[in-house]
Amino acid sequence: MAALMQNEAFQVALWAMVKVGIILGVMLGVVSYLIYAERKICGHIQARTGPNRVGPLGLLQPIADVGKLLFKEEFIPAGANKVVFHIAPILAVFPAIVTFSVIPMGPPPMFVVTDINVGLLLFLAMSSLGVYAITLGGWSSNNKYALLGGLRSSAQMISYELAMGLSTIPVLLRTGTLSLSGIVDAQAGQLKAFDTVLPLPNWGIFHWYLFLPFFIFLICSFAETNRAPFDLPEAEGELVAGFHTEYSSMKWALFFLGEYMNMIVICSIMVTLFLGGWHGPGVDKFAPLGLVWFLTKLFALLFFFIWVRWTYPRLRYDQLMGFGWKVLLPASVVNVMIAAVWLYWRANA
Amino acid sequence: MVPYLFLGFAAMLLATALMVILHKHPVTSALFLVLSFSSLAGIYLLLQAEFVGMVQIIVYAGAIMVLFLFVIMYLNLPHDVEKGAQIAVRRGIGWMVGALMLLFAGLLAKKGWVAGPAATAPADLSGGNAAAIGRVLYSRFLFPFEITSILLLVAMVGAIVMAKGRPASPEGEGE
Amino acid sequence: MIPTEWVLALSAVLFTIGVVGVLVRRNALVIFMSIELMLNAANLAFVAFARQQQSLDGQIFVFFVMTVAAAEVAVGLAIIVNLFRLRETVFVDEINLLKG
Amino acid sequence: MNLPMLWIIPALPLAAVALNMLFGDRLGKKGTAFLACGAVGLAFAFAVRAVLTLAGRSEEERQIVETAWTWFRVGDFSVDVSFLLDPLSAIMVLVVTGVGFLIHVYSTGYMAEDPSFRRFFLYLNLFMFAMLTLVLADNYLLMFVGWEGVGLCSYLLIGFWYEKQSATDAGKKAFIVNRIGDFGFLLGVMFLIAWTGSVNFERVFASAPHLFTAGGSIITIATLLMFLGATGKSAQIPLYVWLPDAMEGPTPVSALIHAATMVTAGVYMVVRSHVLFEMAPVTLEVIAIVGAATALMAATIGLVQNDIKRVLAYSTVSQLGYMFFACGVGAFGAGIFHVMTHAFFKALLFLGAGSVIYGMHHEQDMRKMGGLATKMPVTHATMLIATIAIAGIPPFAGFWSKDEILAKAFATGHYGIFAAGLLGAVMTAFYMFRLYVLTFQGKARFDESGGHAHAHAHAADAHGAHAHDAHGHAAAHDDHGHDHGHGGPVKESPWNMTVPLSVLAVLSVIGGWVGIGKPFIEGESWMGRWLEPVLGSGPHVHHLAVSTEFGLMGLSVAIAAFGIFMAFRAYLQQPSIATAMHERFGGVHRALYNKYWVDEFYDAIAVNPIYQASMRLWRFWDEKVVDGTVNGVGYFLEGVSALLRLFQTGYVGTYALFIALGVLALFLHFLRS
Repeated sequence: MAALMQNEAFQVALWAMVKVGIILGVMLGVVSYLIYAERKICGHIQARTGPNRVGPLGLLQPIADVGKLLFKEEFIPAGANKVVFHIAPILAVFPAIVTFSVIPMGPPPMFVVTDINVGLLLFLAMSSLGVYAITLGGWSSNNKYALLGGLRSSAQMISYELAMGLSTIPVLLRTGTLSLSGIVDAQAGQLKAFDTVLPLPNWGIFHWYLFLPFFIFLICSFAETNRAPFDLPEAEGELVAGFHTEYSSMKWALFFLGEYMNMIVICSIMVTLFLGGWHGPGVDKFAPLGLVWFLTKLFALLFFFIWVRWTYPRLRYDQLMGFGWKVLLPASVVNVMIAAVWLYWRANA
Repeated sequence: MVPYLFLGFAAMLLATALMVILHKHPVTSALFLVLSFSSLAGIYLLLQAEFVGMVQIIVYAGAIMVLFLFVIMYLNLPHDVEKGAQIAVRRGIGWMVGALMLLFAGLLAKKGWVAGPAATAPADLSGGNAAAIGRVLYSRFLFPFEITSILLLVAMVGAIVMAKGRPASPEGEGE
Repeated sequence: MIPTEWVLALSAVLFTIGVVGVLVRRNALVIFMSIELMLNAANLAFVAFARQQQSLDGQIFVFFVMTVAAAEVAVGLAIIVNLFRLRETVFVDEINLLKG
Repeated sequence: MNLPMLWIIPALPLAAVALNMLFGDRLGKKGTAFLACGAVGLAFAFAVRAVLTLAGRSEEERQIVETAWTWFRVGDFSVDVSFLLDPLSAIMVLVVTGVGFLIHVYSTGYMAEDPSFRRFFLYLNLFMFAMLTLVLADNYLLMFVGWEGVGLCSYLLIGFWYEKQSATDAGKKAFIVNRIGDFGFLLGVMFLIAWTGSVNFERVFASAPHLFTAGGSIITIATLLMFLGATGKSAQIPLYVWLPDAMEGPTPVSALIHAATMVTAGVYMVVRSHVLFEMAPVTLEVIAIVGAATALMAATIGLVQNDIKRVLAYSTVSQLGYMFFACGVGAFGAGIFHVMTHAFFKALLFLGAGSVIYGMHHEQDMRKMGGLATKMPVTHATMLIATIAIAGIPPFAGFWSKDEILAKAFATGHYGIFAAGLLGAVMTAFYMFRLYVLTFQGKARFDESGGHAHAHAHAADAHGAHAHDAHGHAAAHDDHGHDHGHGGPVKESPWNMTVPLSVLAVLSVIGGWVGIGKPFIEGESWMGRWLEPVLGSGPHVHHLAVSTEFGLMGLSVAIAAFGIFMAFRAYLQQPSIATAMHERFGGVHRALYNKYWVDEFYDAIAVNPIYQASMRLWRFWDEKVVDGTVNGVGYFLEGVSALLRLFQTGYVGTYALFIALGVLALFLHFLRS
């Protein structure tokens, strides 16, 4: 046993396990309070107070919700494909959790679970797997609203994945690495323009050719997480509740969990790619400050997500597809070219 | 540790691949295929081909198999009914051919038909697997790469043309 | 370090599974999937050799094979959909218009 | 180095062809005309620039070779697409582009009302491209490309009014007759390839003296074959029959292709290959005799023809005969000189004739003309100049070149040929002035009020002649709602026709002065000096005494004057003479009028037998043997496929199984080895 403890590989694995456990636990808490935050913010946006009955300021509301969901009746519709019906909610959560393993949440090695050199690709791969949960969930329910919702959502996700992937390419062009840690490292320090140090951090978003990609990425994130104004798969007015119409109890909760986890993941990626990751004042002196900075940026973005959801109306389906294919995709392609030419010129100037 | 991981992935790969061809429902087959592609991606990672492994998931699991699922759902296919003497004969022949193939492959392997000596001069791997692949792809394989893009364009046009179907003819054929 | 022979054996078995799938199944979609299995078996061999030869050419080939596979699937599925519209079946033994 | 860009000269007309094909329907007539003329005009400008570059060099360096690309390469044998500009091709390229440009301009007027205006200029530009390729080629194969190209365009343009049976027949005749010559030319080139291993002029000429014995059989056969090609293209006995019929084409075509440029390609080829021909005295002898015979025979036929264009056609054949016997007696420079002057005045004659035909509303029979001198003053004046030029009166162009040919023939001791040339000259003067008198002098033999009899006894040079036949005169009149309506009064042609006429008239006067030589100035003529780098110092002839030179000149002027006098006498002052002559020599007249029945003779000995034999071959060989074999193969394959069809189940699974079995078989093979 002692020998095992001495084994370096085992230690790495063990530490990774510990980190994964912490992340999982924290994540569940974060998600439940994210839901609370959403309801609270929504309430204030709509000039209400939001949940305020359970506990002080309604802070215990999430726990009550979880309890309710756990004790609800599991309902499986007749004619449903049972296996797939069970697998789908799991698939909704799994990719988000996997992606978290490569996100650097603070200075290494403490705050990084693992740093593989194709981290960004892993994120893209996992987000492309997100389609399965919705498609399969919609299909296996044997319900036409669910099926339509599922198909809509997968078409939407596939479409916006392209623009999202393309909008990351200028970042890669600048940093020259697929590793997320590498990308964060490339954003350290102050911004320089033609050898002049500017009073701005060297974040991706402050490079002019990464500004448009950031917005494209942001818009695509809304679509990828099926949030307003792109929440067509769950458009209540048209499709009842979309792909999870037939889901109830914990399976429904898993879908819900998956949605919010995806939101957290995608915001983390955005922070990593464009907002300097965990970099911020004082990190070099006190490493855990990196985690604070990271979470600050993350929560700011999450707030923005919620804010947008309760502000904008939903798009029509053809508008959604048209916007994705005819505006975002060409814009990101053009931006890739401009960035490539610019960087090539800078490199050779 | 790596060999055990490899064996695990290999076992999963073969099991899921077998399920693909054995299971009677196309959707299940497709899902098993996704799984087997994912385990294949794991094997690629173990073989120091990280880029290929990730692309394997993005392309196969993220795009190709979604397309398969779409089509299966669109056609609303039920369980395959595989009964009757003819199909039994088919199945017999098929498995026999498969067994023979494996047997022959094993015999060839016994004759020393296996991987030759390892290369002495390793490729330039600086900057990681993806960067190295990029260097080769955009220099030595630039022309095939461009041709591939044309192939994709052609396939896209072909798929769209076929999916649109023929305009309804006066006799009411087609749609 | 995994011996190349192991990977090749795995590739051979995977390929054989693909062959058997093509031969025993009559659902065009499953046949298609089996073909994908075979392509992936070839890819696996490519990657194995690439590692053994310390050369990236094998991985480049995998890249091209994937491209071809994607194109093939797009067109092939369109064909199957059209076929289904026309004949109401995806079973290849019910499609024999080209019988000599 | 300032390259003259030779390739652009033929490329310009080709580009015009392409543009015309692609966008011609949007250009309209004006645009098409501008495009076509502009391309040729630009080509002329480039040609002038190139020739000036050439002239700016010292004599030894007067040769520009420009290789565009390697056409093909087979083992050691390679052919380049490359262009050669030396003094010889310089003259040709200037004549072709210059005269070609004038004729293009002229055509915009002449063809103005033709519905196929665009097609006409398309063919015309294509012809220019082919002709320029021919003269600028630096090897025989590329030359052959141009050679075939001009043949094709000639065919297309002769049959331009394809609604007319006679035009299509004439086109086919020209094409087929030319094929015989082309075959000879190709064989000759193959001989050269076989013995010298190259088609490049420079290399062939450089190696020829080492490879062939002078006067040997191989070089004789090769040159004779090449001369056969020349007889086809340049309308010499025995292949001249196509040229008179080619007059079915539009008149500008006759001027450009069948007078000024294409028909001289044969002469150009012979002169270009003079190194080879000089090594084959027998061939030269043959050329001289054929040329003289052609000159004489065509002249006699020309005496009695009534169609204005046919007279000119026979005159062309006859003049080409002069060029060839010049080559035959070794006076290659004189031949090229005559090519040039002939291009000027014969183009002018044709264009003038076209102007007359245009003014006369597509009447070509000279018996129905007359007295046009006052009605068409410009046409009359320019035609008169050309007629004098061809008759050989100094100082007009034709005199100098014809006289040089005759003098060279005399100087080299070919007295018989010289005599034939003189005889031809007197006849030339006679029939040309007969044409002139019948057309322009005397009383008008048509209804001057404008009700010109529209009885086309022979198919006239008229676009849409069939339309006239079909709808009658009134309908046709409506079809052509323009100021030169059929039946309007005879009047002068528009400016775009008369200006080229005038330019050519000037050239017909002064064009010959570059060749003024021995008796007037010291040393060689300017022309001779210019051509010297290509042709060498000419045949070794003992120079004639000045007195002899002047004597010869006087003789030729005298007989020309005699011919002119006779023409005026017989056709203007006392028409009875002509009638009396017809009656007196009825048999001869009939023979001449019917062109010695050569066409009928060819029909009898070649065309009909081939036709009959082909019919038999079709019935027996094609239907029985070839078809039988083909069908037999078909039946056999059908039987085999009936067997193979058993494998073609139509089930994709079966095919997959076969593939798998094939893989297994491969495995077995590898296992055994």
